[in-house]
Amino acid sequence: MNELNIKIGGAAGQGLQSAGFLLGKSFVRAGHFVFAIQDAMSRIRGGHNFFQLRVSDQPIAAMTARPDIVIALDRESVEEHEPELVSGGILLFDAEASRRTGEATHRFYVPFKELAAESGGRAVHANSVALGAVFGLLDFDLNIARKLIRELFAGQDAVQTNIKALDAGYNYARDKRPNGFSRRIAVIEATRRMFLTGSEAIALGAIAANCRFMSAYPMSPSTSIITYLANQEAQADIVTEQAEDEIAAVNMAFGASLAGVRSMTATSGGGLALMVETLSLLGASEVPLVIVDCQRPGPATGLPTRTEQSDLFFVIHAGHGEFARVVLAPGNAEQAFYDMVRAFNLADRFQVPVVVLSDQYLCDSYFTVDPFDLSKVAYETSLLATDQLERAESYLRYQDTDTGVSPRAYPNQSDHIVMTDSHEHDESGFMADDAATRVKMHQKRLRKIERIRATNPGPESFSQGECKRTIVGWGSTREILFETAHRLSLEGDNTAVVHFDEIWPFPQQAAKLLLKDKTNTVVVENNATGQLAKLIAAYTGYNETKRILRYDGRPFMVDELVEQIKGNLRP
Amino acid sequence: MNELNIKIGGAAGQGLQSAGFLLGKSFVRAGHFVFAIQDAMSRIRGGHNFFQLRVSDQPIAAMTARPDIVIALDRESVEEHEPELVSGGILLFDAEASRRTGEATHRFYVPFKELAAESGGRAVHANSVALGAVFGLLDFDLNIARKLIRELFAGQDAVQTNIKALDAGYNYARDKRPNGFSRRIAVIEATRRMFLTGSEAIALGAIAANCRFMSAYPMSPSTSIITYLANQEAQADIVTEQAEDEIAAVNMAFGASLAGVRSMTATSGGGLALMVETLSLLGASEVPLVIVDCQRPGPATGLPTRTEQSDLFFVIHAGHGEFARVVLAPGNAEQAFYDMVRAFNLADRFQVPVVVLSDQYLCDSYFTVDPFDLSKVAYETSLLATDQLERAESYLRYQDTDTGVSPRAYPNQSDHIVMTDSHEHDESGFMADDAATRVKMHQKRLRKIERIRATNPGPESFSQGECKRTIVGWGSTREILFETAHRLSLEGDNTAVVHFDEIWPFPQQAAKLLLKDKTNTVVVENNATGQLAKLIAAYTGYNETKRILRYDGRPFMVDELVEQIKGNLRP
Amino acid sequence: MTNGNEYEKRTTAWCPGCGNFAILDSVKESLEAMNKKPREVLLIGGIGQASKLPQYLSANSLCTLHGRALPAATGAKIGNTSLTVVAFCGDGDCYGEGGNHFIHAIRRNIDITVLVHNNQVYGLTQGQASPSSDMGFTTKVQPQGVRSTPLSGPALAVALGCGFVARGFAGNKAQLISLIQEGIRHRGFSLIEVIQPCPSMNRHNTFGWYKERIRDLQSEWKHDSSNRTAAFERALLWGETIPVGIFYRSEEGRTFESRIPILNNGPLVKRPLRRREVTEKLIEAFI
Amino acid sequence: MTNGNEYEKRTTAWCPGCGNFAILDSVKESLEAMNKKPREVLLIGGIGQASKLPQYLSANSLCTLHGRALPAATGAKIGNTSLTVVAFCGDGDCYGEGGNHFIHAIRRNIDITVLVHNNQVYGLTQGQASPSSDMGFTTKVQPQGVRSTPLSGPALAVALGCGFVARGFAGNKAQLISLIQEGIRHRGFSLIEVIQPCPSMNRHNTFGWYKERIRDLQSEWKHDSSNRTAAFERALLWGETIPVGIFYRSEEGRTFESRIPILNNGPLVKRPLRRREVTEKLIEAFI
Ligand SMILES: Cc1ncc(C[n+]2csc(CCOP(=O)(O)OP(=O)(O)O)c2C)c(N)n1
Ligand SMILES: Cc1ncc(C[n+]2csc(CCOP(=O)(O)OP(=O)(O)O)c2C)c(N)n1
Ligand code: SF4
Ligand code: SF4
Ligand SMILES: [Mg+2]
Ligand SMILES: [Mg+2]
Repeated sequence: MNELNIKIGGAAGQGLQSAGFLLGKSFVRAGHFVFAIQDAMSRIRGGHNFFQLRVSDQPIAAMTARPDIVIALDRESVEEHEPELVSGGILLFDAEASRRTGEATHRFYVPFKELAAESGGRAVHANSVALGAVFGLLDFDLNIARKLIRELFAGQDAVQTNIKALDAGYNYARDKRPNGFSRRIAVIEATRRMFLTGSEAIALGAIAANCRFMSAYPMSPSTSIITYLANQEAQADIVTEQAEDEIAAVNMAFGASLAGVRSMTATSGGGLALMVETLSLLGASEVPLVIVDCQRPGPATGLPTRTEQSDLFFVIHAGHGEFARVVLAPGNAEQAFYDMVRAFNLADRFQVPVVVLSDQYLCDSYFTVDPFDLSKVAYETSLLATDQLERAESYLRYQDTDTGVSPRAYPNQSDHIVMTDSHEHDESGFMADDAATRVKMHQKRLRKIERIRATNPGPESFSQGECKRTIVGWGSTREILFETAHRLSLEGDNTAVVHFDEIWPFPQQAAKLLLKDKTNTVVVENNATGQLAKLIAAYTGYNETKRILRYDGRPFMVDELVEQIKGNLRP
Repeated sequence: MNELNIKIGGAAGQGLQSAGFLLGKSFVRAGHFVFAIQDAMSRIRGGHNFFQLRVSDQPIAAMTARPDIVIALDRESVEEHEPELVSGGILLFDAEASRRTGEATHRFYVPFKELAAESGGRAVHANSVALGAVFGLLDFDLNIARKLIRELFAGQDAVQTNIKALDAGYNYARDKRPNGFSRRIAVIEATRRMFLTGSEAIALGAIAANCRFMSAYPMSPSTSIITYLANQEAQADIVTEQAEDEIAAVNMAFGASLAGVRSMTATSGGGLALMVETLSLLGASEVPLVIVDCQRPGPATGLPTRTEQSDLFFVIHAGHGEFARVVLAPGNAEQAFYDMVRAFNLADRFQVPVVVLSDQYLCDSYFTVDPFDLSKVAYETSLLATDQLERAESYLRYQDTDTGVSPRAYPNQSDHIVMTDSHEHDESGFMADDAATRVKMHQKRLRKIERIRATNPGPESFSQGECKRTIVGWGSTREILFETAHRLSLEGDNTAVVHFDEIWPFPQQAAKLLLKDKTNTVVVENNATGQLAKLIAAYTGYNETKRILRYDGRPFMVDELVEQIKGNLRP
Repeated sequence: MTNGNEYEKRTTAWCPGCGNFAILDSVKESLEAMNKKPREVLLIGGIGQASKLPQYLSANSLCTLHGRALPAATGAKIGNTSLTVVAFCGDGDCYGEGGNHFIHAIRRNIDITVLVHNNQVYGLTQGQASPSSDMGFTTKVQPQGVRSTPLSGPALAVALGCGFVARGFAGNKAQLISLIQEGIRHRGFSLIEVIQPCPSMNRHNTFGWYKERIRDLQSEWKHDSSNRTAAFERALLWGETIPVGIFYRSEEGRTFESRIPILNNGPLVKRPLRRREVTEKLIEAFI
Repeated sequence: MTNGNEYEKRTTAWCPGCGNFAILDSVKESLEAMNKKPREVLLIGGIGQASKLPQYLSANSLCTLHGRALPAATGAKIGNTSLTVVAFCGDGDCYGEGGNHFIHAIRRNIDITVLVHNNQVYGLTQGQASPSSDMGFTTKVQPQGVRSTPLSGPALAVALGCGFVARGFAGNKAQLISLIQEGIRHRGFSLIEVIQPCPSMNRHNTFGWYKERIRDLQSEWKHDSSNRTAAFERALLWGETIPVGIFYRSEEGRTFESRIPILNNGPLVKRPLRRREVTEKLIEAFI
């Protein structure tokens, strides 16, 4: 495996994301796999942010801690990230960006701003110069990046300025290339892979699933989902609406779903907290809905731009009273896409709310994936066919059935009227207060839980050969776990992985079976209390002992996790 | 034990509650123990409601199913409740109230309306006639009721009309007393016991605990708490405010608490759902608060006037992110009172939210209890003494300490300013974003969990002799469990009880110890999924098998539960 | 349940003498007069006495959460623009718990009609103050009397630029029926506040109390309903006189739906299932 | 942390050129001019760029949840009436997420002062429309432009009977300082909307855009701030001209605090711990 880790540091407003994106996508177009994370403070200008890419000729979707190349767009980035460089790594910096203009071989001075100015750009074009310099340093085919810039800024003046700045950086780096640095990135082959974030995958999944309405209230890190969809209204024939608050957001989506339209909302934990009453309403009214919770560190406002997996227990139990729900926790962009389809199908088939748990790490990270396979996308519904409904003598919205699922119709689908209700009600949807109806209808609704569980494929499990250790996780850490296990196994330390995606209703039997004779089990979670570990203990009786928990708002790094598991690094 | 079960049935608006209250309190004044439940539909007039009292010469606080006396204020009550009568029981009814004016010996016709009219009252005074008739039938000293009416309606015209109607009913019953009925209620002794509802006990507890502010939004069955306190504003030196919604309610209480004043709110599950974001805020900001959740059957609007214990998992896990909280679930009016005091003390000592779980059954039921013992009421706080604070050189609102609890001060308490924050923050309360501060402060807050658990007295356990069976429950079912066990034990079927009041942080060790060698364990809950049973399984590994669950919105009846446990009655 | 071709009324859980009966009748008669079939109509309530209305008339109905009728109505209308959506809220439901939605639903100007049954009290929860309760009104929870200024829903609506702002009275069915029809006909958000005496829980603002004070905007003030300032001033009147009629009407504002190009192609719910090409195209953009 | 006797400003996380700096300065100068000690002052923000202000001035502070500054401020004031409570909200914070509290806090007329930093955009979340964004304003989430009518906070406040309704401009510190002082002095709820250019996220309503349009109520219209109707009409003006100054002022409304008899005995927080007698008396009533 040939790989390179590049970190671009700078202040908010310096265009880290577009630089990082360009860099990554150029390598992807050249046949490489790129995984990238974004690290930002909660501010619009200033502060210290970074964008970090890992480029490999093998499929990867997790990060390692230490960069081979640091591009420092400001002084703070030099101070923060120079010490992180691997030996043999290199720092690209502007004199202005640092007081230390030393002669150390790992330092490569590139006059970002000066070159930007020379090529007719402004300070913000410093990032294009820096990009060019990296490409130059790596002897990478610049035409790929040039083409990309032309596509991205099609028809805008920015094309020329950016390309000029890019070229300037490139030429400078080729000319002044430092001796010590010999790494190169070659063009492998022209491949057709997607380079996209988890949020984009989620949004695409919704479109593929025939979602036609999304309402949301802005909240990091979820806003990128409605942002994407709002920009595809015409193309994707979908309506998006920014609501006045999260309560309105979820209730609008509820209203549209009731009207027969697949609908969704997305938010973060704090916004989800405001949707809890409506979650319970979805349970009572049996209106399907998909809610995406993009987790960030809590409690309360917490660290608004950072990552955490701490809403698991919350979403499993949120809402007063008892009702069925599904919780999915995709492990990467690909799973995010297919899970959204599955979420809409499950919501629709079982007439329940489905919560998809993402987090800042999954939402904001860039993945390299094969184009999504639309032949795998099915459309499963409990909506009655209109002709069937028209032929029916009568219609009961909440008909008691073996499965607990009643035939669904929407208003004005036929002459049959449709009653939807938040009270306890009879089969037709009239409020009811007597004990017998209550028991019947409550049982009907709760019966769905076991039916849903039966469709749960169970946790994913991977092992090769005899394994002395199993690492277990859920949601966005999937790729970290897999690569960690892979690395350990390569070192002869065979490690199995168990990963939970469809986590609720908890796949009790499958989990028990998988874990029952595992001895050395390590649960890895991005939270402080070990929620999955507790869930496993609660539902399988399996009380594994080791937990590696990270709750500083930052994602796990594969190399660090390997060391932690080997016991060499304190978590 | 000499006891009598009386059921008053009628429509909303017929004054069932005041009749039942008068009846009950009269017996309490005469030295009896009275427990009463209220069963109402969600409407203001009409429908079918009942008020049921159990009167005993021994302490009781649970209900039995079948009445000895039914007072039917309308026809529906005859139809509903006549069949429930025990053999030897009696039905008091007005001819108008029933088509069946048969001659059966258990039927006692009393012309409620006619007598009311004769005594100068209106239709609503029929209930006073009915009351009088019951007293007459039971040969009870009418002066007690007369005195009570004078106290209750002091200075109003209602006094005379009611007393006249009462007398008329009394005389009628004494004159026409049916032969078959021989039950009497005598005056035992003049005792000083309280006759009050769970809600009143909760409100009184808040006052005893020095609560000075309550904001709430009306929601059954919680409204009675603010209703009581609003009427004591001047006497109890407390401010109450009806908020525009539950979010405002909890945030006002939060603001007042931050200002240094003990504060609370109360709601039901649906309202609590709207407070969830603020629950998390309380976790982050470490502002103490007491929130009472008066449960009712969900999901959503559910059965708004009925009872359920289905918010346990919800309140334990509500809120995004991870933080400490306490959940108390009092088992009767007395525990409700002392638990409120404990709730305020725990909230204040640990600077955490405390949720007190009540339900419609506990809130609306009347209990007979000895006057609360105020010598048991302590005041425990983490607020710094003002003089100490004034002498301090500096003040850090979120100072990192061994216990996780920081010294608390309120704005304008001294020259030291006080910063409160919902973001991750440093010890002084400044927003912070770096990993080290995050980890330090998060650990500080989470450290409180074990400290709180250490103060948890654990579940209450009762057994006598060798027990082959243990019944387990939480919250409002306490008295039902105890009396059920007592009855079984009397039958030679020795039964132990384990009851959870302080249920979160879960008293893991204590529960394990208590349950470890129990064999035949039955968990009894007013919900459909067995939440306590699951909690026990999760935290003790103890997977008891039997569950008796009731989720038709009605409370357990002791006699029925006994039969269910013996296996004679299907749950 | 019922066949969606004629309206049936159902047994209610309201108190005898409640103003809601007249409102229910007026709604039924209005819909019938407009030849709206029950299948085309979606009646939405929050939670409260007023909000039970949808259950009492055989049309498509939703009883949702307290305060949340308007966002649900908005979503439903977006989902299926072929529906005539009418919401029924209490004063607590709409101005209290749902106050924020009230503001923003008006801003959106989506084509729905909202009846706010204003009984100046929380009926279903047995008589607490509502946002429109008179200052000083005493209840069990406000034993010293209400200490906040009552709000005027119509005045707020005028301030927010609502294109149809009216007030009716449960004691005047003829006018109410005409207001409801005009409201439904108005393209965009229509607010009709209905004065609804609650004999059980509000003994202060009784039928007689209202009757004495109610004045018709037209006959009393020769009100020009195109004059926003006049509408504002009269919407604030309360006490000695209580104006009823149309405060403000303007057909100028474009509806929310009309601003969403894709909604011109008919109801969203009728869109064929054709996602593959769309998704493929979007996927392409990521390559 | 800091000793509560003088105000220190702290390093902010705002962008260069942000209108918030002038507001921060104005608040500091106003409080100093009024001789309010930091210990007596409680600054409350929701969440947003505006709402970070309390962290940047050394007084008692609370940064609470998005949209919830007003109920927290209300509770804090009830808890301790000796505090001067000033809230800082964004337009999204106060008119969007917190819209319902805005309405009802005004109805209560509790003695707090609220500054709404109106930049017509969601700043902190990187530029979505706010409830006061101009119709048609394009953002990443509104690429076709805003499709709802913007609301006027001051017009709503006038409709709700707020006793002090003003608008300032971050580009006119002198006036802003005077408005803040008047707002704090006003007994009851005071609303001061502050036009606050956001150069980073709102490129449409720039400093220059505002500057051109802003007109002083006094000098331009000879506005009589005791005239509620005139206040309403001018509070609705937006576009060609944007009025600043005091729209409406009335000292007639009694404050919420003054209606609560027990608050006459000083701050609740200072009440001695003397519950035993009280509780005993209440217990007696149940016997
Ligand atoms: C979230 C929530 N809070 C509170 C309630 C309790 N509740 C039911 S109806 C109602 C208010 C009723 O008043 P209004 O809206 O004026 O309707 P009315 O009964 O007077 O017609 C309240 C507070 C609820 N159902 N849900
Ligand atoms: C419940 C909740 N929803 C959403 C957010 C995300 N959020 C933070 S600030 C903000 C809006 C910022 O706009 P505004 O209130 O106008 O303040 P500004 O930043 O423009 O000063 C939002 C939506 C949040 N923190 N909490
Ligand atoms: S309580 Fe009032 S509003 Fe409710 S049904 Fe009775 S009279 Fe009508
Ligand atoms: S984004 Fe706008 S409001 Fe926020 S700090 Fe920057 S300029 Fe100011
Ligand atoms: Mg009402
Ligand atoms: Mg803003």
